[in-house]
Amino acid sequence: MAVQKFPIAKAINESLRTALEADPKVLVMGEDVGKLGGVFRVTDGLQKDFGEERVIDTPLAESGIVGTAIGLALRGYRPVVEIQFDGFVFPAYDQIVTQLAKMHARALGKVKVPVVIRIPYGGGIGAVEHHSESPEALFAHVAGLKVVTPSNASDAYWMLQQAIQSDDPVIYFEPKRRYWEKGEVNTDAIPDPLHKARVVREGTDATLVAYGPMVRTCLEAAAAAAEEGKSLEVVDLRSVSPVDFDTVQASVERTGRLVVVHEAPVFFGSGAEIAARITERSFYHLEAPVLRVGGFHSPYPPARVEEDYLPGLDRVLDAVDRSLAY
Amino acid sequence: MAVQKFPIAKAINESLRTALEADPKVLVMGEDVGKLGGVFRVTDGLQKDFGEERVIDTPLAESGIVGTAIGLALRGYRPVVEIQFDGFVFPAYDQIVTQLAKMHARALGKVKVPVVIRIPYGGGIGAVEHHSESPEALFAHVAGLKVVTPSNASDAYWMLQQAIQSDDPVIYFEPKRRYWEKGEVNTDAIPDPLHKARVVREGTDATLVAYGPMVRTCLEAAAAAAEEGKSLEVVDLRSVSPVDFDTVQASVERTGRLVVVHEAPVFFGSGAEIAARITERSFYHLEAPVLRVGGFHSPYPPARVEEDYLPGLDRVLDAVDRSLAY
Amino acid sequence: MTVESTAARTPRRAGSGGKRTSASSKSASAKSTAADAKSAGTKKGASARKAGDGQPELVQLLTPEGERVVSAEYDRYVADLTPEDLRALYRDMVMTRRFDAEAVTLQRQGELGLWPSLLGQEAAQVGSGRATRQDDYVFPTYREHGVAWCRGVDPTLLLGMFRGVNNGGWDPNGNNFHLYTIVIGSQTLHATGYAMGVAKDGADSAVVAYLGDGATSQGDVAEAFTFSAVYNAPVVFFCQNNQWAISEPTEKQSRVPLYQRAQGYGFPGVRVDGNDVLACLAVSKWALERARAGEGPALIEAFTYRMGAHTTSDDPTRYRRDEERESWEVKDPIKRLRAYLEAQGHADEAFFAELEAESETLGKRVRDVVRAMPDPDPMSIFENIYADGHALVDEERAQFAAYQASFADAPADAVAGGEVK
Amino acid sequence: MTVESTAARTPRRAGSGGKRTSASSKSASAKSTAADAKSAGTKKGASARKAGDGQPELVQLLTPEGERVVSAEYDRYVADLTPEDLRALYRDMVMTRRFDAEAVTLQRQGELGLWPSLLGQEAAQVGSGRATRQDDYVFPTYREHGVAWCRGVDPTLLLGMFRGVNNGGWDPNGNNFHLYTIVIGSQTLHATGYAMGVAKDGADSAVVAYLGDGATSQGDVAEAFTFSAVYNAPVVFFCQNNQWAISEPTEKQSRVPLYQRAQGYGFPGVRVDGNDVLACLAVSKWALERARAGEGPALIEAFTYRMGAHTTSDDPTRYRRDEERESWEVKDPIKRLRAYLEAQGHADEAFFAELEAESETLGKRVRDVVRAMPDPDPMSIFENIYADGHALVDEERAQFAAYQASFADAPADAVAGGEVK
Ligand SMILES: Cc1ncc(C[n+]2csc(CCOP(=O)(O)OP(=O)(O)O)c2C)c(N)n1
Ligand SMILES: Cc1ncc(C[n+]2csc(CCOP(=O)(O)OP(=O)(O)O)c2C)c(N)n1
Ligand SMILES: [Mg+2]
Ligand SMILES: [Mg+2]
Repeated sequence: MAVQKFPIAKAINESLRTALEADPKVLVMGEDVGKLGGVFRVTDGLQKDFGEERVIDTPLAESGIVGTAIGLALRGYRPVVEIQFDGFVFPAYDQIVTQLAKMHARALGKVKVPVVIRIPYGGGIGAVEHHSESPEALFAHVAGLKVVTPSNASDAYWMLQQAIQSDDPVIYFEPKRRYWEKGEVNTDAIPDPLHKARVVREGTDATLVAYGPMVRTCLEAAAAAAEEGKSLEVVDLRSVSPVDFDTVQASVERTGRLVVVHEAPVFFGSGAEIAARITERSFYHLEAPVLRVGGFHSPYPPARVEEDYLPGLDRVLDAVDRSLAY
Repeated sequence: MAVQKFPIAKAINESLRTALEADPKVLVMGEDVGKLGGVFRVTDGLQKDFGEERVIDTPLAESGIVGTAIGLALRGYRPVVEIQFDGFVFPAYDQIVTQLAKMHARALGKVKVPVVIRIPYGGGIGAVEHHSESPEALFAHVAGLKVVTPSNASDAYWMLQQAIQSDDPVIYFEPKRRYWEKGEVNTDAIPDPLHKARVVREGTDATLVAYGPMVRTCLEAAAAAAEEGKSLEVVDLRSVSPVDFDTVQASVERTGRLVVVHEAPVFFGSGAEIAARITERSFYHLEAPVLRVGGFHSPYPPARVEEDYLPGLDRVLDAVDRSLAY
Repeated sequence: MTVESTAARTPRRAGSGGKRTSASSKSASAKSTAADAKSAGTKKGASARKAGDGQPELVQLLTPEGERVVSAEYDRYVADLTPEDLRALYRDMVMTRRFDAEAVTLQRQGELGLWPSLLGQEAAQVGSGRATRQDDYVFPTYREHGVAWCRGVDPTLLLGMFRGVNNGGWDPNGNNFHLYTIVIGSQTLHATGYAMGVAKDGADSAVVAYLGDGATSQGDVAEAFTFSAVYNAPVVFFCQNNQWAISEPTEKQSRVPLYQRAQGYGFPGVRVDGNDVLACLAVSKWALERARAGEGPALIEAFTYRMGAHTTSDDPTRYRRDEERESWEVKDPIKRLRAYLEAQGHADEAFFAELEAESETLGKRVRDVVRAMPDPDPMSIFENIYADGHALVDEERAQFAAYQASFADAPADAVAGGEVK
Repeated sequence: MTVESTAARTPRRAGSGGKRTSASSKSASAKSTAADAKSAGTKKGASARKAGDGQPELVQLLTPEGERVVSAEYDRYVADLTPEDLRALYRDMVMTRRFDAEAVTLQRQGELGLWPSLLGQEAAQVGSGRATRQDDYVFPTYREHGVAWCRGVDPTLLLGMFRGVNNGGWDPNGNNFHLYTIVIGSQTLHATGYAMGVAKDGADSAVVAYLGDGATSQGDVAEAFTFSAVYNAPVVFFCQNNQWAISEPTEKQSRVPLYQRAQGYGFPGVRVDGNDVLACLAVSKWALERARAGEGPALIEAFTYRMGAHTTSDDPTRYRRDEERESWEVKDPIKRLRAYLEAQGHADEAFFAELEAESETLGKRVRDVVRAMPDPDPMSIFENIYADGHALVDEERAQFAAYQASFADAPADAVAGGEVK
């Protein structure tokens, strides 16, 4: 049965299952991914079906998880590593940045290190500290890594397939607050390329660029704007490294205006890179400066004020209004 | 004797000495900072004069160094930590990002964590891998940290004094390839504020913004451009978090053009943030998009090609020409 | 139990389908090496008991039935406890458990977002917490509600972060009790650094770093062991081995008992019955006195059990058997001390009844305080990020204030969208 | 030597000006604990020698004078060595030293940017390197030139990264010898992961992770110990304790001998005379055979000495005394084996003369190859960053090519500026 409706979490689970079935070299490893099926149940049932040698509960040590995954990849395995929450990837940061990202280049291409690192990310789930962060910029800046993030079930399924098939290390950010949103997954489809952005709503007055959890927010904003008579185009970026600037540029050159939206802090965030590059590419097309909507330069705040911190429909539309005012 | 001519490395040494003398709570700690005086001799003689209890050779463990420095700061000390080279800060990244940066906020202001982390950074010294990187963007994105970098001996001295006096964690990046460049240090002067940018050369046709090792490169570029009849203004940013956008904006609104230069990779680098924000602030003043000159999206290359990788006078002037061509 | 035979119990390669000899048929050569490690680092004495099931010895002063065991080594640390002291320990455990239960309820009622229960670990926490002096400093994980209680931290302050109104709601220096730390293991380095500072000051305070069994795998904890040993820092690592790190049993972290980790770093490790408040108190006092006396760090493994879920978000039925929990019921730390108090005639019905009432009062107070806890002002997002200020924060604060104000100015129907986000 | 007394040798608090009791006057209580750790994990046997100066026992098969020591435990691992094998080991060490010396010279001449000399560590590297089988896999630090030699890696390939023409110039899978790793300790996790993979494959290969004494402090190494123990991975941690981590002596990393670290993780640790190639070979074979047999990891501490500077950039006169180096001269690994070969009549003058000539030939070849090593094409900056390509890299490559081409087009005087940058 090729087309099914899955929540994003289940689509990822299915994708892992498909990969484990298709290639005996694929491994799933991380804290609590086995019997428990992960704290979000994303790996539910996998250890039961594929055994402890393929779906591995690891010691509580993120550097060790990524470091041993590198070694396993050098031996010919394709480990898919889970980091339990965004805020817990940092103990592994050294292994990711100085080893995983650079090993292929260091070996002049003679070795490949196809490790996928799955990270549930972003806020909006009322969690305690370290459980709601969006650290994608800290990986995108680093050459040797690819950074992607799906916004819907179909992409969740297919982009993970593609990430696992890629011979490069891929950081796969999962929009955890959208885990339970359902969407159709066609497991027979021919998916878009992994790093291609997608226009998910067409419009003429301004472009919204978002990825992961903010795509839905932007679609809602565009719907609200439509009621006010404004036509917003929404681009789902899908890949943060590389960024598909061509698709963004084409959209901006149609609409003349761009607002980039992400949960991560604005300062040194993805929006800065997109703004800088699109301004360079489309200088004469822009009617207004590229505006950015995102987190503040603060630690992720306590849950009871996260709705004020997170970009919502209003802050997006406020930026659209400011853009249109130029 | 208030005014002396020091190489940058010696200015830092003097600044540490002054701080150790002035405040018994100041500590210097790191790998090889004691008897050896550090691999660059920046801490030369300090252990001899202040003893092993104040100038501490630590075990070879960066997370441990920063983590214990946090504990010492909680006890009332003001540790000045040395990371031996830019590429070796990543094992400490978790402690810096999840603990050092956030502890003041986490405690609702009830504790202060005045740790300074000194990191010799940047390339151009013909070194092996991991010894030539510029990771400042990876710290600037993180709220709770301050990120500064001097370009000359006087700033090296004074900015370190200010960093040590600050009650906030400060990442102090030292332009290692400029360590031996001399400049006057007036230890009686009243220094500029730590986070203030400085116009180091006035000009009218375009603004160059740089910091750390690239300031000299930009001054050389400006001198070369002057011979071609182009008048470039050069701004030494000095602080990467916060960025003194006011000073940059004022300059750009005079010249109408901006080129940002840094050694770090352009993608998701400081230049992106500066370009995005200045474009937003000065949209109607810009005659050309903000252009960026920096490292490529590649690992820092082997020493024998680093001159091709590093922004040099030519690449800066190439960007200036492209800017002027708009 | 030797190092080797512990390892042999759980051959890891067996399941790999490989053609190797299994770990249980090791060569004589390996044996001769590992066998030397036999019970290395164990504290021995009359009080050392087998924990059953091939587990190594642990220090015990009170049996599960509440009988006092004589210990040549550790009795001295509890010798001066008066009946009043014993009742106070009992009270600490009861109050802590009551508080914890209230927090679990409050979470179920939606007043808290999450709660990590300490149920079952009261003795480990009260015993070690009461061993500390006022000038000592404690670095907890996120589960040390009982230690917080002993340090004098108002328990209602612990709830703020789990309600989502702050990320740490008390002044660490108020009671020398640091904020809860969520990133596993990182606080052990803070504790070590703090202890290095204590030593530099020439003070004779000590520091306690709490950690879990899972935490022992983190590189930070190993680095804390290294730094504390090299600088001979007055820090006690108090590891509550509650057998589980979320869904992972201790065998996923180590193939030998955790207390043995210490010896390879050059300081002693002791396993203590973590459900025996007297033993935990005694062993903690021993370690703290060593630290004060300049003898450096020690590792205590309090062998206990997480009776509840990892947190209120967790469902332990997915990964562990009920019988396991039941086997620990009989070792309950509170029952055990009560049996002793009653047998010794140290406490009467009136005491228990009064305590019951007192604990109910605490429960009510906690309930009332939590329910009245206001949400933070959104503008607080911009506070305390920096001690010395930061231009960007000022700019964003001002922008956000203006943005907020724009809603106040707007006509009512325009504001409606604000609720959607 | 007990754990405790080693620690007591170096009281850390003494210098702190505190009012504490120094570590050397510990309480009886602490003593009883730590004393149990006495020589835990040490391999004992006739071959175990005192290293002098209160150091613990180490495995030795050949004395500094070249006398063969009988070892009940380890003789079997070298029993089948023929005189030819012994000469081959000798040749390995001589060739390695010659190569190393040439590299130092080339650095002085400006042909290399840096060189980390292995002088003094030839026995540790050749002994362990020759213990490996072809299908084993080796994860070196940046100093394992002797191991590379044994693995069959062309030594000239090692020089590329130190000349600055690449960051690793050989195919790791060509000789199952991974690239040099500079970030201290990180390769121990790669080795562990690789070994986990070997076990999954059901293969009977083993993996060797090299590390230095300084590296033992890194969290990554501790995590490698944990993972290898928990998964019973066939990995041997071969730590060359050359007494120094740049300017820091081993006491800055640990207050007990490093090999003892292993037991707290549940696998054996052995200290071997790192200047005795036979002992290093034997102990490595023992550990590798264990690993192959499914008995999991082991830690070998090869007690040796870094006779040269840390690297050619380093000036050891700033932090250590000449006499220390001199005291190690007499323990030289090459002299020692030569004495044995001569005493046994296993090698004659012709052999030594021929080897001398052969090593000179190597020196010359290295010189010639290095001098002829071309600088990389600047466009290589954009190669091999990704296996599957990356749009931004393609864009930057194209831009840079156009930029480079712009100089070619420009008139000669405009190009001049290009040399300034
Ligand atoms: C660095 C890091 N990784 C993962 C987590 C998620 N996590 C929270 S608690 C926990 C288990 C901790 O187990 P243990 O140390 O035994 O303490 P316990 O919860 O049993 O008290 C995990 C994996 C975390 N908080 N920090
Ligand atoms: C993470 C990290 N920190 C610091 C350094 C700088 N550094 C290079 S070698 C070295 C000392 C290593 O000592 P040891 O492990 O004993 O190995 P040896 O050099 O003696 O062979 C240091 C501190 C590094 N390479 N990596
Ligand atoms: Mg636990
Ligand atoms: Mg060394």
